[in-house]
Amino acid sequence: MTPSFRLPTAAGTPYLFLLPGLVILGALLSVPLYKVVEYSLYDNVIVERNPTFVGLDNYRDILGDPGYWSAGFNTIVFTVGSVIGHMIVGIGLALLVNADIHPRARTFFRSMLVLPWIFTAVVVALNWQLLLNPFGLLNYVLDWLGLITEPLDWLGNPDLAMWSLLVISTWRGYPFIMVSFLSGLQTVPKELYEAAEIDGAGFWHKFWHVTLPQLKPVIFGVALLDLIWTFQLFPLVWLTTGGGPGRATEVLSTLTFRLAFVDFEFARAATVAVSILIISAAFTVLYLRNEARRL
Amino acid sequence: MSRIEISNLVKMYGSHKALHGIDISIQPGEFCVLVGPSGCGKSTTLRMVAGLETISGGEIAIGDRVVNGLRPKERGIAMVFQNYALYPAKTVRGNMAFSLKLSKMPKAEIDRRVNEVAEILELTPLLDRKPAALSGGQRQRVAMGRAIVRDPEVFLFDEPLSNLDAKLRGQMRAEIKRLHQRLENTIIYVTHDQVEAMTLADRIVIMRDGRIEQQGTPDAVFHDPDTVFVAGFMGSPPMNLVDCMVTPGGLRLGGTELACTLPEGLRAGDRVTFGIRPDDIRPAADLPGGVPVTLPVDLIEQLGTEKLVHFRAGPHELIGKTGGRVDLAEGTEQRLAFDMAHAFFFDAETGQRIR
Amino acid sequence: MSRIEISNLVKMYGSHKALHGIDISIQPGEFCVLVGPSGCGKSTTLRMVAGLETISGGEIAIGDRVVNGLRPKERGIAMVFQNYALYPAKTVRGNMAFSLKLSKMPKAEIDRRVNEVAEILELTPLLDRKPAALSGGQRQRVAMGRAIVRDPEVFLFDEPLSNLDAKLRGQMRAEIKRLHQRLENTIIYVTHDQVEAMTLADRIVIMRDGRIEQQGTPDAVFHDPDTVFVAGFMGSPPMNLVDCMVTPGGLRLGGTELACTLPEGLRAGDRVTFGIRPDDIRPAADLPGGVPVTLPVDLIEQLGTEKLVHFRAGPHELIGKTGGRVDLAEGTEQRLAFDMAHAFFFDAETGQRIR
Amino acid sequence: AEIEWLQWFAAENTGGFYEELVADFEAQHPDITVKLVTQPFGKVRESIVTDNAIGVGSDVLGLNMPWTTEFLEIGILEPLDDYLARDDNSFETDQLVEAPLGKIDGKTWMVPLNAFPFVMHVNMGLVEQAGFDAPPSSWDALAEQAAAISALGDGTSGLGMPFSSQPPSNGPILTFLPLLYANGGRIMDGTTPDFDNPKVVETLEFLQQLEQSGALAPGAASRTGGVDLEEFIAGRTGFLISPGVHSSSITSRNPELDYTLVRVPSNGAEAYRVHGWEIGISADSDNKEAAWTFVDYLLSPEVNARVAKASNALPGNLAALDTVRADADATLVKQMDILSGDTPVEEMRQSPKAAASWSLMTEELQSMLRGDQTPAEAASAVQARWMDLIQ
Amino acid sequence: MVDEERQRRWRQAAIYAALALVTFVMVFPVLWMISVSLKPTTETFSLPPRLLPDDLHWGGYAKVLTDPKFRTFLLNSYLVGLAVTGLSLVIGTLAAFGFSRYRFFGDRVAKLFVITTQMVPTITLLIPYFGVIVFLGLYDTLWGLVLTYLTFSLPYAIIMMNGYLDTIPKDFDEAATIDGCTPLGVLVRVLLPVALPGIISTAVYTFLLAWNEFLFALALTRSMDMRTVPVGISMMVGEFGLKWDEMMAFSVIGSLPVLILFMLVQRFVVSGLAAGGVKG
Ligand SMILES: Nc1ncnc2c1ncn2[C@@H]1O[C@H](COP(=O)(O)OP(=O)(O)OP(=O)(O)O)[C@@H](O)[C@H]1O
Ligand SMILES: Nc1ncnc2c1ncn2[C@@H]1O[C@H](COP(=O)(O)OP(=O)(O)OP(=O)(O)O)[C@@H](O)[C@H]1O
Ligand SMILES: [Mg+2]
Ligand SMILES: [Mg+2]
Repeated sequence: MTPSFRLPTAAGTPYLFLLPGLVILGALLSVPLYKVVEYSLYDNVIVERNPTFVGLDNYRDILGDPGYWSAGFNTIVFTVGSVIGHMIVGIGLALLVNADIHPRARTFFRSMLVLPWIFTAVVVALNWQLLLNPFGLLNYVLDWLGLITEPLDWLGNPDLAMWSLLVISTWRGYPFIMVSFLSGLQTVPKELYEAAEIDGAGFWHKFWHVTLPQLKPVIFGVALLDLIWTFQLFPLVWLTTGGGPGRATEVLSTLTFRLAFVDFEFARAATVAVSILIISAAFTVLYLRNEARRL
Repeated sequence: MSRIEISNLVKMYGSHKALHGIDISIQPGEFCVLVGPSGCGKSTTLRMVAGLETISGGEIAIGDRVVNGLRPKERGIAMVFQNYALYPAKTVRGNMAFSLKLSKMPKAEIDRRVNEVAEILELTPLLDRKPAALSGGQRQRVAMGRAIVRDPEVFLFDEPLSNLDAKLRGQMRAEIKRLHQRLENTIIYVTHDQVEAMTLADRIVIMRDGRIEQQGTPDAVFHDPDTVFVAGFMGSPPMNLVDCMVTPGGLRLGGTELACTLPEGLRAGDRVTFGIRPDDIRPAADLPGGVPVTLPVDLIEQLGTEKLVHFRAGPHELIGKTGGRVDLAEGTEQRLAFDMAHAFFFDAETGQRIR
Repeated sequence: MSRIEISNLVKMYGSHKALHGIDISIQPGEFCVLVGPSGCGKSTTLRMVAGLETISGGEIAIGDRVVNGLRPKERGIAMVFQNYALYPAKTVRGNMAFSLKLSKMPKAEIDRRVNEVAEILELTPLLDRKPAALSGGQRQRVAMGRAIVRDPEVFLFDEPLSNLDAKLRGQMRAEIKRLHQRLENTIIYVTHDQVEAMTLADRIVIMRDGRIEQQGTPDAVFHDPDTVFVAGFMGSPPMNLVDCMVTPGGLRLGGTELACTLPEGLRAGDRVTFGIRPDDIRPAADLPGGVPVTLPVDLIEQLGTEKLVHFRAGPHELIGKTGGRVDLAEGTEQRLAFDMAHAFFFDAETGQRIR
Repeated sequence: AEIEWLQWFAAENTGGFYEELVADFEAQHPDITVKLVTQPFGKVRESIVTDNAIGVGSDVLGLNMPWTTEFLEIGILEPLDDYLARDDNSFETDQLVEAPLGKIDGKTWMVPLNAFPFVMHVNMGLVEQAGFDAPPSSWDALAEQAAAISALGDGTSGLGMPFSSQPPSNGPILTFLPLLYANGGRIMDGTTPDFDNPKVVETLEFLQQLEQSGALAPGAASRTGGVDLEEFIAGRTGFLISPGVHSSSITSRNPELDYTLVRVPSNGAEAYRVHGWEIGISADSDNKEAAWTFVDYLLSPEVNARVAKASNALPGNLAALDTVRADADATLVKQMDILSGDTPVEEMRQSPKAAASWSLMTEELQSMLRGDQTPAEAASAVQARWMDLIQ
Repeated sequence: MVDEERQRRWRQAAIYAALALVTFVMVFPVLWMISVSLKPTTETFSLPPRLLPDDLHWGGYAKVLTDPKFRTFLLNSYLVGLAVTGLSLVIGTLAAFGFSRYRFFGDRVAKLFVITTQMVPTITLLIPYFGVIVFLGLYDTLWGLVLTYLTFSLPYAIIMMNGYLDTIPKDFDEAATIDGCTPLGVLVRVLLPVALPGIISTAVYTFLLAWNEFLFALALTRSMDMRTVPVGISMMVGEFGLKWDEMMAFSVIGSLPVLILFMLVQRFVVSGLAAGGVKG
């Protein structure tokens, strides 16, 4: 294993490999990306045919708005909570489902466990509303078990709504991690587990000292993407709680949407979007740093 | 220091039978070496002792416990893998310290042990590198170190020296031997290098196609092989083995008549496999008591202090030895002597020794 | 059949200089073996010839072309990797046929070649297995086969035999030698086994710490080493090398006085490194012309036809040889003879040979 | 010419009715083809805005009154006064339901396709079970009966308040405004918000009283309009305030229900909230003539009657009323009867930032029902935030 | 022998039990969807909740299976999903290979750009992006959707495939290079078979992304012929109520082929694909 090996670089080769991808992304996304930044510097875009340039005014407004900060805080809670939830459940299930059992059973369990992933957000949101509403199944079961006396309004109680949302988001998002991690698991050399087993490592040690280090590139990639996506996850939150009750589950993406399509404040929406971009960029730089260290 | 008892061990890979019922009984503190050609099942046996392969049949006992169902870590063993299996994300130190850390040894003691073993294995300057930045031999040494550092009851080695250079291999060989003398752990050692096997073993087990061909002390195995396979396998260069016809006065070898006394029961006209080690084929001058023959020289391999000389005897090739400084030319005829006191005869069909 | 010219080759890994300017000139059809201890830069050199590592400095020419900038496939080479690098998703047959397929060889011809090489390497029954279902040695042989099947101008071998068992290793060694005699391809062969080096090489290049220590024919390197390093490296068991004091009549070795004639220029009181091969330390009876010494036996290693005997000489250990059937006991004193005609002397500081 | 008609009606009515309608139109006007662009209701408002921003807006737009002011600001709508003034129209302008025609900025922007008055649906079974023999017509009766029904237990409740924040988050205009209008109150003064007036506070207090007496279904803050309806259909709420058009879903989906509908209980005033499906023309349309031809077609009494019947609604062109009534089902007839003398009200169309305003009403009402603020505080909070919004 | 066997059995049983339990919990909401799809809408909210109604109600399924519109939605979703999957795998893997196997000028910037494209909330991109698609003449075509989803899935494919390729030792590249492979050959002939598990999980992700996307599917199409499953489903959320049975039935029916597809491909995610290639 000589990590220094690089395919001999006939100067242009790597660029040729990147070309199709970068062209598509560049052609389709650079204009919109630029536009969003531009919108954030104008007043009343889209609503006005000829908006006026206002510089950083929108940013000042947004930063002075407590609604923005509370949405920011909720976003962090939601993102971090979801990603942790995805990781724990996803990795845990990947390990479980990677166990040495009958191949048919394995196929069955694996397939069943990706189910949360294959339904569109509208359905997921509505179904969970059914399950969580005061007359819904969850309350019924909890009541039957004697755990509650009054039905709980899982999505309507400001103290519970974020937790409920995290449960839904975890349920919805773990299969992605599970599948990615499961694939990664297949690339870990068996000998390493054997060596660790001889060294006296139990399940956790093997996981911690062999699996995780070996899958670091995969985990980092997945975690970064998951973080970025969850950070701007929109449909699930919007359709499930709409940011409420009150603004208890309002996150930056729903705030953006609210500004854009409820309030028709597209310039401010773009401003919030740019702020999301900046925060995500910070994650990314962290990721690239880490990757650089690995190389 | 535990006894190891392997009885009727069977391994199936799907429908392919890799081991056909192996019996080995290893005394406490004994150094047992498994040798055999590639694919004969050495690693498989070792891995079953380690608990890395399921046991398809038979029983393995370490100490007084049948370990069939036990996990590797419950068996009190350490193992060096044929292909290293170093943890790529840990430094050399981390690799070596890992098992000690898992056993909750105090940090100072871990450091002491790791440093000591690193010193023995000449790994000290590499302690903070990761395996990817090591050469092949360096990695192999780290793998060795990782096992040695644990100081277990039973050591399992799977060709630990195969990637070391000759000098280091010699050193490490002696080192392992001393280690064994000092610690007296029971050792099972897999190698395909019969020099290692001879020098290290208290007991050599020679395997072939998933069966044990012969086991015994190095001396017994080398000087008193039971089968033509063992005879051919032990010794480098290998014993010359030639199918011959028995004549009234000895053997016919290619076109040459070889006068000698044969074991009883062999009659003129019988076909036997005649075996003689290269060391016992020498220039006639070096071996006054030998049976003289003259053969043409086919190829010469210079080993330094010795030369291997390939002779042509009819359709057969025979290898003899001369001193490294003896002058010989390929293509010339050479007067040789065979030391028939050390010749072997095997049934041409079954390969069993005829004494 | 191409000349290979390596001039002033330098390799940097980051700031670590792995090669310090190597010059090797290999004639067309020459069999060049790189030997040296683990980590000395053998693989690195080979990989630079193959085009797998960038060249930090200097030049490599194959045939008449400087290949510094060329892709591996444009260099007309085949290579056997130290760590196999078999394609895990392909069968053995697929692995071997791959390069031929890439070169658009007709299917029938591919099959013929693969089958032929598989036969030589005893891989025929394994042709349809995947690498994961092979033993270590079997994998190594597949890696060999993959290169041989291509029949290129230049062969690069990185320790191709290190995982084969002794018998197969001997066979393969002879096979490679014959192959070379038949095809006359230029070969660069990396090994740490000096027996392989001695038997195979037309030219041996001995490396150490990224530098060439000595190069020449096997005979020259073995019998006429330039440095103490080469002397110690070539030969197995290695030459005994002991730091001594020159006395008026010879040398003081441990407590013993060794009467002998020394090269001119050495004066009483000088410190030299005295070298003598184990073959030249024999029981006094075997070596009538030698310088007699009596030393205690420390350890005996049974090699079969020979025994290595470790003697203690004050703080030093000396290794000698006896026949395999000679009786000796550890702990006893033994009368020995040193064959001083084959002794070597080196500057104790620089390690340079004193003639 | 080809014109596009962006609407959600065809998604509500999956029987292919609108496709037929268009085909009939095309048969009468061979020079015009109409492309139905059907979006889910929840997305139409956004679609109109985004399409317009990119310049791919449809020619004829299905509209909802509350969007009017918002769309005017963006300049999406074409004023219809000139078209309405033509004398070759197939309808009389003064026969149209009045609410959507009211001028904003001095112009008329949309015409009604049909109208849905708000009523109160009643589960007579529960009412009787709770010991009453007639549905409530006053607030007091409503409060009493609702509380009694909730007290029946078994998951039944008197009245649902769908104050969930889930989009469209418009619970207040579905339930609170009808009650407010029945109390004689308003939330706008012209085009200016006027939420903190005493009538509003009084209505909020009524809600609070309902909540405190347990008359309301639990979980108002997570109750969507959809759930509210479903719970009623399932027979677990006594009363449902919603458009009368729901009666057809109710009777068809749960024929077992002992069902009737009544005027929203009044606290003195005889006014009801009206809602409808409106039609407008896009200001950017290249085929305004053809578009109007199509609108004209839709408003003609015969066609309009067909449309109304298909949705079980009142026609936008009142000239079609009799035709509709002729073979309307009982519930529709009942709607016509009970509302005939009352005043229809629709305020949201004058409201700037209507969608944003009702979602902040939702938030403040949630907070009030949780007990975090008094009705008066809620009213002034809404007023303050609303004013803030339209700055 | 007996002991070992017994212990193994116990361990297996424990794993199965754990799997069954966890799977039940995780799949329960889906079971509930199926349950809702099989109930008349009046029972959707009935108390006490029941997993299966007395009489199975197939009305939702009947409706969905007979209406040709739904077939169009399904077909569109699969077409778009498969096209996006194919294209992102090809284009994404190429780029990932470039990132994984080469150091070159601008590699970090390129990677940053790739990731950046994922960081702006899609809702705000909607309007300007819409403009681009209209400009390209792809409005109201399936190709417009394919390209759009490609811009979402490509960065993912690139980053994930880069991660998977990074776990494959470079030794294979070396051997293949010597055997005469071009860099592209190395990728296609040697690395891809080893990276198969990664490819499959990337494919699954990409497909599901396209399969589930709603906002753009709605904005970038307007004919019924171009609509996808999520749009179709959201049409069932009407102004005056919701067709629970049809909606859930359609979700379930639409998802079945996806499930089967997943079952088929996941078999390739088998252990030890990369085993045995190199030592150490
Ligand atoms: N990728 C790398 N990064 C840093 N150092 C390296 C790298 N590869 C090799 N080295 C160092 O370069 C030196 C030469 O390594 P090389 O692999 O050529 O040794 P070698 O002679 O082949 O040894 P062996 O016989 O053990 O295979 C060693 O010190 C090694 O640690
Ligand atoms: N996972 C496996 N599946 C199928 N066959 C296997 C597997 N592992 C090993 N074998 C086969 O079992 C036999 C014994 O293999 P083993 O690894 O024990 O050989 P070995 O004696 O260690 O050889 P070497 O010296 O080459 O390492 C071989 O024929 C090998 O091909
Ligand atoms: Mg082995
Ligand atoms: Mg090497």
